[in-house]
Amino acid sequence: MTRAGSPGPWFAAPVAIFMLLCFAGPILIVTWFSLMPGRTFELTTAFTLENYVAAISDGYARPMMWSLLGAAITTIVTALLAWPSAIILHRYAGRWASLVSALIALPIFISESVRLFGMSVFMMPRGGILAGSLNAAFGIEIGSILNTWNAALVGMIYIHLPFMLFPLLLGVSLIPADRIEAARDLGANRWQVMREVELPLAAPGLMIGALLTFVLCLGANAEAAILGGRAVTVITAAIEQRFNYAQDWPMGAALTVGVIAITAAIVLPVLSRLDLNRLTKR
Amino acid sequence: MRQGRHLGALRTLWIAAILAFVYIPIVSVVLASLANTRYMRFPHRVWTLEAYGDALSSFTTWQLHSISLSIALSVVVLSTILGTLGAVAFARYNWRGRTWFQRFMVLPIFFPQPVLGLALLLTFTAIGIQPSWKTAALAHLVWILPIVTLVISVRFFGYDVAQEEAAYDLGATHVQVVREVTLPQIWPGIFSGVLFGFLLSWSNLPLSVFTSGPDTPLPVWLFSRTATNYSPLVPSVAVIGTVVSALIVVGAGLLLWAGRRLR
Amino acid sequence: MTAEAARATDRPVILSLAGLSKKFGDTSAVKQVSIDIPEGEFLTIVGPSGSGKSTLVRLLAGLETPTSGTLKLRGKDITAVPANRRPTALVFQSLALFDHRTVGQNIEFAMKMKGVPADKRKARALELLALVRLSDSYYERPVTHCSGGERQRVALARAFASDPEILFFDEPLSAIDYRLRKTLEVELKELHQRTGRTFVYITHSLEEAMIMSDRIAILKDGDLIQIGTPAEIYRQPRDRFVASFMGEVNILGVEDGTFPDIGHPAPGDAAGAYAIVRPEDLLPGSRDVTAEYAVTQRLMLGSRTQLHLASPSGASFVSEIAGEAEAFEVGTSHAFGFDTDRIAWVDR
Amino acid sequence: MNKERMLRSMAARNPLSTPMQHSTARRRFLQGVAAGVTAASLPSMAAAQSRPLSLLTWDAYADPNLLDMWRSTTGEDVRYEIHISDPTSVNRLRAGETAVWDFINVNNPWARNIMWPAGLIRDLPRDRFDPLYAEMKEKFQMPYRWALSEDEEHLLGVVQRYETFDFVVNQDVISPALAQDEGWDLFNNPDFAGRYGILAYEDWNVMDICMGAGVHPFREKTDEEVARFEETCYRWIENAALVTTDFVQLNLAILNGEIDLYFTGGTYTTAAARLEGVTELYAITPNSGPADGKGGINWIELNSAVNNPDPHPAALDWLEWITTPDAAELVARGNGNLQPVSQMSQPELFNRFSAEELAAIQWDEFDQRIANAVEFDIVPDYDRLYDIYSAAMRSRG
Repeated sequence: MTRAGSPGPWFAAPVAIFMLLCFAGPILIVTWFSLMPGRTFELTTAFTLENYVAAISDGYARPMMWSLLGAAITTIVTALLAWPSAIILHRYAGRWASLVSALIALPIFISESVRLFGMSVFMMPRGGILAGSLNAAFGIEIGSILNTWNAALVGMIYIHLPFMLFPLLLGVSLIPADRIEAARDLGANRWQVMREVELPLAAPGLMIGALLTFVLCLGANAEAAILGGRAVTVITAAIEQRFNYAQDWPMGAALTVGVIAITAAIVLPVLSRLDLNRLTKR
Repeated sequence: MRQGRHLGALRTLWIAAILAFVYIPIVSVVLASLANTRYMRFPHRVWTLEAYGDALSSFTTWQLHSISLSIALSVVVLSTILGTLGAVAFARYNWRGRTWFQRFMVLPIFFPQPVLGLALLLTFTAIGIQPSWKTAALAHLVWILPIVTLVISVRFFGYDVAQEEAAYDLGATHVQVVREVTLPQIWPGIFSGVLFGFLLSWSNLPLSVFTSGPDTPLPVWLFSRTATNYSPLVPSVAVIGTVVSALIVVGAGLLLWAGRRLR
Repeated sequence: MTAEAARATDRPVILSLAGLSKKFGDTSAVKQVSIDIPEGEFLTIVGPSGSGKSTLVRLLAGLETPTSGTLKLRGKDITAVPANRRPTALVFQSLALFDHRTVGQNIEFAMKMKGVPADKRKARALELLALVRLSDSYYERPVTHCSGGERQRVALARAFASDPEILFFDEPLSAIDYRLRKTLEVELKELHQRTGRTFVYITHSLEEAMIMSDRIAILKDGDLIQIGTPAEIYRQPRDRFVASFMGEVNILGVEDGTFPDIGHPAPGDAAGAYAIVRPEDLLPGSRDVTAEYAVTQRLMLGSRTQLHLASPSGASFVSEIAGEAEAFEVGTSHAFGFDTDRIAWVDR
Repeated sequence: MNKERMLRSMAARNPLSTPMQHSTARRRFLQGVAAGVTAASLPSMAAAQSRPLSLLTWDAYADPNLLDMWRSTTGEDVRYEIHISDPTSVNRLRAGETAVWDFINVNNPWARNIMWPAGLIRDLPRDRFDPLYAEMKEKFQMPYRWALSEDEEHLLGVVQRYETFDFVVNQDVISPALAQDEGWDLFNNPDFAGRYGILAYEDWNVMDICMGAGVHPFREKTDEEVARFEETCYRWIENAALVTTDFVQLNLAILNGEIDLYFTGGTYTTAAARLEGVTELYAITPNSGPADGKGGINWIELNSAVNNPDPHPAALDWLEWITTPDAAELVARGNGNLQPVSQMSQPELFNRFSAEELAAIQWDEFDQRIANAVEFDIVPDYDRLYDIYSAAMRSRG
């Protein structure tokens, strides 16, 4: 563990080089593209900011707003769902805890498109799984929220719940039980214990979960497409349209850079405050 | 005391509700695969495994699986090797610049995947690489390698380096130390890394969509067939794909177990 | 000591445990414990690990609910009152300080929970800092920047902040080094005298209990074995367990009116099946009960010397004598004896 | 209008990287680096075997049964990618992907107006392929415009699937006769605001909105026409109940009573559903409209051989094979759809379709629909119109 002449950099090198080439590199190229004149397809030194100006003036703020709003709502709702779940799993589930956690984790490994499709056949009116079963069993006719922004939100919450739950479980496991008892002993009620002790101590996990959920939602597209009936256009859909049907790479790239910038503005400050060593060590 | 029992029931109910929320769509997929019409009217008039027959006899199903498998295996091999090296740098040694390395390393995890996929596609075309399953594997690596590195790092952090020094002191060579002390202890971490790498690659959609070119992996096919032109073939292939990945994981687990028993 | 204990018992009972039991599954951690604790007493509950002493204090603090039995505070049943509504405070073994807060915020916690305004809280916190002998400058300091002893004092101050009627201590000094522990033991005792509060203290160290307590309760396997003043416990242990728990002792069984271990007749007024003789009472030279012992080990304890002895029949004994005792080299044999009035008799 | 300028503007809409004109030295260096990285880091699992026949295609030719049959009869392996849109794929070839693909199938104008002049496709030997046209419906008899180069010298591909692609109604709510008379004005009718869906085939949507705005989609637009387009575009998109790329979802929405009609759609989106008994669906081609008096749009797919520098030996065989009755039948039923093909004039093929299937594709009125439609062509001002369209989409919600 000595500093001088540590082999650390040698071990880091292959990964770091890969990341520079395949992560930093593409970001650079996208940025370069975003500075090219509209609807061109080559990288030159004829830089222009017209795409950024257009991105702001052409109503792209609206899709961005929907994406940010969706991400915020999803983050809050998943946190509200995951918090009690994490507490129950950590403190009360006992030997069931690992089984239930595994059951909740499992779907992450089933393709997102499949699960969203399942959600859409479940929600479908008349002949859907829910509506059809209710009708066949009880003769009840129900409506549907399919093809609305709300349906897209339900889909986002569904897809991202595990991404909130697992960091939160890590966070909750960081709370020593005696601190909660101490707070109880010092007169704190349930709510005060949560606010004063549990939340601050679980904050690293909550922060990672919120960050992960928020950022993943920012890029989410399939939910609005499969469940939302494109009731609104999210930013990723707008970017894809720019690349595909509109054949305007520089503009698409400018929008991409915009999303990257917003992501970085959110992620970097939080990440710089997290102590990764402590978290991974537990 | 009675209040405690109510609370307990409430907790069980809550967890049951969460599990239902998570599994209802998956059960719905299975139910949908048992129809023979694409204009589903549940409950089905005819319950049939027809779609599974079609899926299993179709070459496309095999092709989708072989492409997904090629990508996932490449990702597993590369991410495990690079990830183990990365984890050593991440957790085992204390060196100047380690904090920066750690932050840079986890950054891609917190990056919108579709944006990453698009950026990679632009780069591939800009430097003239034709998209194929190989570029898709490369794209997967950008997101999966950091996760695998973190997973292996967790194991390294819980590992007392003094053991290696003790082995040295007892006369082991560098190689012997790695083989006899280091590897056996971080092996569970590497195995979890393999598991994560495989499953995350197998199910990845947003990166594959942009970077797989003419080689269509399973999730991309499922997405394009869900988004356009649905038929019961789609859920049946989805179920088959999920079962296959589960079998691979269970198979790998059994192999590992058998390997340990033999030793 | 006895006078002090008597004075304590004159006072009204503040906490009354009646048949308190706690089961975890099939195992009973605490079995039918009944104690009346007078106001202002410093009661120490002593027991080896696994004796149920931690469970007992958690029952008292309200962190566990008893399986049966009742707990009364000034005659009012508080068995079902949760911890946060009991006018008591617990100092945890781990201290359980809130690492995400400053010293001041830790101390003010209980007051903040009750909605005490910030300026009053601060004034009280500074008072408490003074009480535990920490300067005002600690107020703003993060607890993570405090040393072990400082953390102990912060934990104490935090417990006092809610102005509790009773303070419980769950082995708070077990994890710190010897010298600091000695200092803190004395300070705790002083604090008890200065504040006049009731202290219930848990420890596995009888030495600690002896120094601080008005009364000592000895717990074994969840059973309350004996309760009394330190002198009573020391002089009249209830059984061999209590006797040996007080430190190294010589236990001599009595068979047919003799001590078979040393081949010496037992005194005629033998009041039990076993004679307990303390090492400091087994001394060189001739006493009421004398025998020849071989020295097997000699350990220097500073001002005293501990000798490990073997009787002619091979039984092991311990003697502690003042000074360096140069004469008692390993391998040599000497006459050692004890007086019959120093014997503590027990039946079990 | 100046045709050359139009073609240039199409060519500039160049998606996945143009043949790049910047420093070739840098590019070669980057390629070297990339190749090195790829070679060093990836196991070459697929590299050893010979290249499979590669199709860049609409979904019917990616039908698993069709491909399985091709594999078993020829022993040649196939792979494919399904189009996002015609221009995207054409421009991918332009970007240098001619080295990847052997077969491309896109709609009417692309082969003649873009791909052939740009050298992206090969011409077919006329002695081998002209006879195939003799076997098709009268409409496609040689010299057939879309299959030939402008000088009529070169044969550019084989025609197979075709139809009119306009809109679909629930015939229990809107009678087909009324819908054909009303045409695109149905979507202008405030009664149907919130009662229709949009199938987001975006280039088609742009053409349809032109029709609804009373503008000829394939003529250059005046500013006044663009303004009309814009107004119609915002209104139609705002009033849509749902927008999706999945026509099954739209059909279900009609079935479940959420909507009464949707555009864009036609036999391609309805035939399979009608065959399954969802007879509420009915494909409509308006009787009249602003495009030379016509309101429908007729697409014809042309199957062409990509000008691959390393031509696949089986490429021409594939083009011929798909027109054989067995293969053509599978193309017509491609991916579970039902779609008329040009070879249906041959009794051997036609007789394979049952009365129910012919009813499902509304075969008895098919010729009338074709007659009421203009042929799909390049949309001048597409960029301008598309920007309006996508801005309208973004302002939804």
